[in-house]
Amino acid sequence: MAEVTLVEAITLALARAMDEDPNVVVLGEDVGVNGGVFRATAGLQQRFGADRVIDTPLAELLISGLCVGMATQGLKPVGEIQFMGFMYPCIDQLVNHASRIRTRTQGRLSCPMVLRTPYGAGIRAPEHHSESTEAMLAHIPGLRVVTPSSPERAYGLLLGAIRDPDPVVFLEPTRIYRAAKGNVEDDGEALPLDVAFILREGRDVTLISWGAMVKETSAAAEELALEGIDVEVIDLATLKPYDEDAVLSSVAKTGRCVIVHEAARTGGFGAEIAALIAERGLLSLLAPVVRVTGYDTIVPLPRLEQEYMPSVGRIVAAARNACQSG
Amino acid sequence: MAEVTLVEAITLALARAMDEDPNVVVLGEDVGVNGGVFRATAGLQQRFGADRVIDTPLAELLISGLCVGMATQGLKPVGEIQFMGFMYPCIDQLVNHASRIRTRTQGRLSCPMVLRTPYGAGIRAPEHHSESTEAMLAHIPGLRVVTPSSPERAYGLLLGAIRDPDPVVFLEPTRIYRAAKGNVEDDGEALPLDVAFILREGRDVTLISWGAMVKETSAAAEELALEGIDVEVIDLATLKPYDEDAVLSSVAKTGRCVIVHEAARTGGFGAEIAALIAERGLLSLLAPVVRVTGYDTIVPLPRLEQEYMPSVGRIVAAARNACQSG
Amino acid sequence: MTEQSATADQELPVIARFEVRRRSYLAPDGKVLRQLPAFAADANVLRSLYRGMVLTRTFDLKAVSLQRTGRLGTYAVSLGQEAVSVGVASAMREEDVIVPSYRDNGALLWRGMKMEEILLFWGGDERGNRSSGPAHDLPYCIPVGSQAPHAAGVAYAFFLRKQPRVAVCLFGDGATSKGDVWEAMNFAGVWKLPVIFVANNNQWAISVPLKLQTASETLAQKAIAAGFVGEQVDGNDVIAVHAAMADAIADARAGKGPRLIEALTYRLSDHTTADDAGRYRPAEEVQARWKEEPIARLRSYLVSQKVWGKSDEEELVADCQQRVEAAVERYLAVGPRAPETMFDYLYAELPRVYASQREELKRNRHGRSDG
Amino acid sequence: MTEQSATADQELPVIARFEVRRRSYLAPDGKVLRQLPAFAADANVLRSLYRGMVLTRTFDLKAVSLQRTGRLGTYAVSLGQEAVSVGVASAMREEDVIVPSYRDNGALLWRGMKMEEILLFWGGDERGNRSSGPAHDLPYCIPVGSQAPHAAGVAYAFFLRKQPRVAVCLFGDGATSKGDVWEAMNFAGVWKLPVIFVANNNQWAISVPLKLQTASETLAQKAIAAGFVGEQVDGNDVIAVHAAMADAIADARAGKGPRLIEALTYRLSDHTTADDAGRYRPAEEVQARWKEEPIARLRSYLVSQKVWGKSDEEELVADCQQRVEAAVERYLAVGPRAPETMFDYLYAELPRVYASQREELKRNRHGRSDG
Ligand SMILES: Cc1ncc(C[n+]2csc(CCOP(=O)(O)OP(=O)(O)O)c2C)c(N)n1
Ligand SMILES: Cc1ncc(C[n+]2csc(CCOP(=O)(O)OP(=O)(O)O)c2C)c(N)n1
Ligand SMILES: [Mg+2]
Ligand SMILES: [Mg+2]
Repeated sequence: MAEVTLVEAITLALARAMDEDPNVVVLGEDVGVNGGVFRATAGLQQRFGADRVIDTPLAELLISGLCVGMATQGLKPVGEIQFMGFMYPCIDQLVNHASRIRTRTQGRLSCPMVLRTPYGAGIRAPEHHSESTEAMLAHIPGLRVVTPSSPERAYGLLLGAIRDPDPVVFLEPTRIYRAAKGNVEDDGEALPLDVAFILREGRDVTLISWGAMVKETSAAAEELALEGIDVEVIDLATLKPYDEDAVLSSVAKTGRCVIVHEAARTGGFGAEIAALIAERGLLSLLAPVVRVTGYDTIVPLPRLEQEYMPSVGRIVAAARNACQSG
Repeated sequence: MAEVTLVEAITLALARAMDEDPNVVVLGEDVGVNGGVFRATAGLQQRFGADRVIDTPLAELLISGLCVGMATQGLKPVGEIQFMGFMYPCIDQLVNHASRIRTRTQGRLSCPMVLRTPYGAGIRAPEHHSESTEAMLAHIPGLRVVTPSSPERAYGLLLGAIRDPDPVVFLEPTRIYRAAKGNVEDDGEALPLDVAFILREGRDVTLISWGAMVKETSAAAEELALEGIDVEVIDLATLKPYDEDAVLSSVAKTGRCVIVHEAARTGGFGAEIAALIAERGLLSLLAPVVRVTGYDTIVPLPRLEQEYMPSVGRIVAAARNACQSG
Repeated sequence: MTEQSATADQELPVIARFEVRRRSYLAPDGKVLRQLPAFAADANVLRSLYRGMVLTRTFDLKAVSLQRTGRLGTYAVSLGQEAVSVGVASAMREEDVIVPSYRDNGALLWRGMKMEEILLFWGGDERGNRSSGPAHDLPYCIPVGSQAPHAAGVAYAFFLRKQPRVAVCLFGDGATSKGDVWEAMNFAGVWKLPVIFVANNNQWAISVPLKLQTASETLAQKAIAAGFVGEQVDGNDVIAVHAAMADAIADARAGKGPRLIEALTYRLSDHTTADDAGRYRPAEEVQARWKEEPIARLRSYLVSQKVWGKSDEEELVADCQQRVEAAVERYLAVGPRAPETMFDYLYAELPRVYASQREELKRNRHGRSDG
Repeated sequence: MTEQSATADQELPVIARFEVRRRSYLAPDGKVLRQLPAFAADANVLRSLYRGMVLTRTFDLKAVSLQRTGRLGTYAVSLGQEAVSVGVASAMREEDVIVPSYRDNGALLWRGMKMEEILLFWGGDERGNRSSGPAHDLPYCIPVGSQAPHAAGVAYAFFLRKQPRVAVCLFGDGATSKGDVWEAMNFAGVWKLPVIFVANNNQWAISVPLKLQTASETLAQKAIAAGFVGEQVDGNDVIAVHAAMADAIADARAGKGPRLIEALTYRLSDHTTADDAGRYRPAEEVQARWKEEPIARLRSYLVSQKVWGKSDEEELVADCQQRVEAAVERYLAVGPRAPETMFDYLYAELPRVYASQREELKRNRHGRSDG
């Protein structure tokens, strides 16, 4: 039991998975000798060899397509896309192949692959390094989309994703790669996919978030507590398929819901959650559902990045409002 | 004033645009001599030459990337992607370039391009020919996503899209390419983008749809009328940016809303509309918002295609329910 | 600053040279052009290749007529390209993996996929892809070129496991314009993977002729960019296709790396049953190409060698007809699928949240209010 | 069936031959290897190329120190590759269009982009890309290789309008693995477009060495796959780069179609300020490469020709220092942007629905409750 950062927890899970299953291979740009631009694969090539920790040519479509081909033959490829902004060339392979091979062959072949990528803004990086377009992926039937918000969940969910028999896109919150620390037991215990984590129980209002924004969302809960507002905080963790029951039962209890994500508002995944509530949780609603999100514009370069991101202040204000109305 | 099909209206608009502006070029696979696999560009190459109606190599990423480059130099490229299922390789160019060039250069360069593609199921075609993933595109800031539901709107909206100074993805409902007929005045009059069309006014319930599903939605309205239910039918037409006011004012009037789209339910664009209502129309709601959509699975091959698509029956039932509850 | 003419280039030292070779044994009339490969001495081998091509054509033409009469969906026939399908598949071993496009019917038949399964798939039913062929083979791929990275991934699995197996990827001339194919070939070159890329150059991509597809004189030379050998073969000479594939596969199996085989042939049919080539292609061009088609060519040779005769031909034709008809009957007899089965292979186990959608389909099964 | 050995190939007739040539004029020590191109007779031309390279390096190194002291974001220096940037840009005309990657600082400086503008962009402010360079030039492109199709599109616009203009696209060795580059080159070949593709082969893609990037002996030969000429130049010899580009651009302008120029050089620095090359690259390798770097090389030649001396050098260094410092001051003096401006260039006109979001940003401008 050691205190590790979120990115170190990723490395632990990868090493554990490669150690327990010879079919697991890691591939991507700079994942080998360099150990990944964020060090997520540090030491893996030295330990498992250049054939299982593959430095690929610079081609994201290739990385995802290789994963599909490998997976059909029983390997369990874990591809790394250096930043989510460079993942778009993989969408064709994800939509047209990875998510469908099982259906297309009616179970004859399957696609047990994981595609990892750091995502989200807040690290003062150049253009395209701050993407958070998880909603595009969470719309794809046959896929799983998972994102951790702590070292513990990073370790357990990544193990779960690698062991899962179907394709998983694993989104790693860049902003808290090192900022988030926690005690991780490297015991090979996976966490379940498809279920949300209730990080804090409360009666007055439900705050739903995932990935790096769980940090601001939890901070907002603390601040609201001081005002005597009892907040329930849900980390959705798996966006596709997501835990509808957790959302509905929490809102049934609180009657108020604030959804927080850093992606652009329109068509973001927060819309799906709000829609679910409008369809099946309406009668328990005491106040309008609120989305606190990134703005509907291009994520600005570092100088304005902070203004773009949902702040603790915006979340607190939204929750406070929700609690006043109704 | 002649009666034409929806695809013929597209051809009329393309010819008109090319005729009035020498900067307009059409490019894509088989758009030239063959006039497009759906005949949407029939006769254009004979009339405007092989340099302005370009048969490209088989490469969708290329088609979208060429459009971006051409557009930065003042051409107004209209690219055709043969089916939406082959548009995924264009997403990188749409997200990382087309939608951002104006922002990236702070107005020095712009990207007046249109990317057309037939979309939707129901034509008994092979796999990948029935995609309806408009929600992925409607999440992209800086982009416009437009889809017509009649020959008149196809003509007017496509002209509007081509004249628009920013990038537009123009989704053409394959299923009604020939089924939809209407009288189109080839007068060069564009229809406004960003605004919804109220196809039918009503007091009891709002039905919102776009593209081919407007057909079933309107048929449902007829059926409901017979039962004395007074339906308002909205064709959203532009999904990004969409006409929030039209949605909210209609729901403020009816208090009931059914959203219909053929795309998979989870994370479909219907979620965004339901979310808007849950946020800003909640108090006027008399019944839960309902989404009548395709199922959260891979669009099946033709044998089960019809079962996958929202039917008039499902829409009617949903609307009837909405009117009974509350 | 001054701009000079490019002729300067000619004075520069050459640092790398490349060449592309072409393989063909039989002339269109079946005459022998050069010493045949060893396997061709065995008449049984040649007869089996011939039977494979005839069965493919018989099946293809039947499929088209089924489509014309509304009993099949859009179908891509391989008319005139049977030597590619059969020459390629016949050079593979059962444990190898084929990564086909949508037009490789003959290859999948040779691999053991049943005719009724092929019909079922193109008839709009995923169950066809369960396939009686090798369970590890990949299914038909429709997004052009997108299967190439899969082939590289499959080959990587063989490389990693040190298995003497080869992946064979088929695609068309149009597909060579796609980045997918390029990225896959480049990777295969770096790792010397056991994968053979086969470019079925039928000279058309729907209505787009080769010269609008690429400026390269051959498709084979595209391998130079990936650092391995490309070879052009006469795609209407099944002996050449089989020989080229046998060589390439043997080398790949021996760890000598990938190869690109350009099989130069011609699409004698419309692109698919949904296409009308008359709109963009002169009938004369097609007529002329019929003289080169692969089946008559091999037959002429077999006959000239006295290893094939009128009775053999009649028997074969009758046999193919009968087998195809029987398969069609089995295809038409396949029962409908329950709507809710569209969820059955979405995931290994259907996530709880989608159970209700599956249930809804089950309920609606017989009573969709709009019929 | 039997599998034969690949040696059979050697008996097959050759149907196509290709070669790649290499251009270089100056040895690392500045000695002349072969007859120099005409323009090199003009000392003013060579001195201006020299000044361009020195200014680029002075600027790059200053940018790194700004980043190290927290006054600039991640920055990609072109240390050791100045001859590529300057040799390429100097062969272009104002009306031509450059389509750069993120590392072509020297080229953009030559094109007229101001140093403070470059710093502003890498300092995290889009306003830097307004650029004082030609308004039609494309901005820095960060997604590797994705700019190549843009260059083809730009060139197509010139072709369609019959303008004697050329698009010049720069990218790295890693980018040649991307399908984007491949698809763009293939299209340019088909239409004989006026576009020059420049592969800046600095032999590393972050930590990935060339041999893991591709198996092709040269990058120049990749043009063979697209049906046009590829040439390798010594990318540390600015005379060679300029000459090769001048020839290629002249041909393209004359309608003779595209060319691929591989400029073989070496990345003497870390990949970017965010990288530590020490993790994957031996210091000795880098040390050895310093002997080949382009600035000392040209200086040696100029000195040997007596057209450059100690005082010239001192003046130049002082001048560059002074210009860079002045630019840095202007950069640091640039005021902040109002948050709501993040909406100002999203569309030509901001759609009504987003007005409220812009307003919200304006309201929060000074009072974000969490500071
Ligand atoms: C990525 C993609 N784009 C477009 C299509 C539509 N389409 C189907 S086949 C075809 C032409 C393919 O030509 P080629 O690669 O030469 O193969 P052939 O059909 O001639 O065997 C096109 C454009 C597709 N299936 N996939
Ligand atoms: C599509 C894409 N993938 C990954 C990255 C991250 N990245 C930035 S530069 C780089 C290496 C590029 O190498 P090369 O093309 O040789 O250019 P160089 O940096 O050496 O000039 C990578 C992987 C990116 N910017 N774009
Ligand atoms: Mg073809
Ligand atoms: Mg490089």
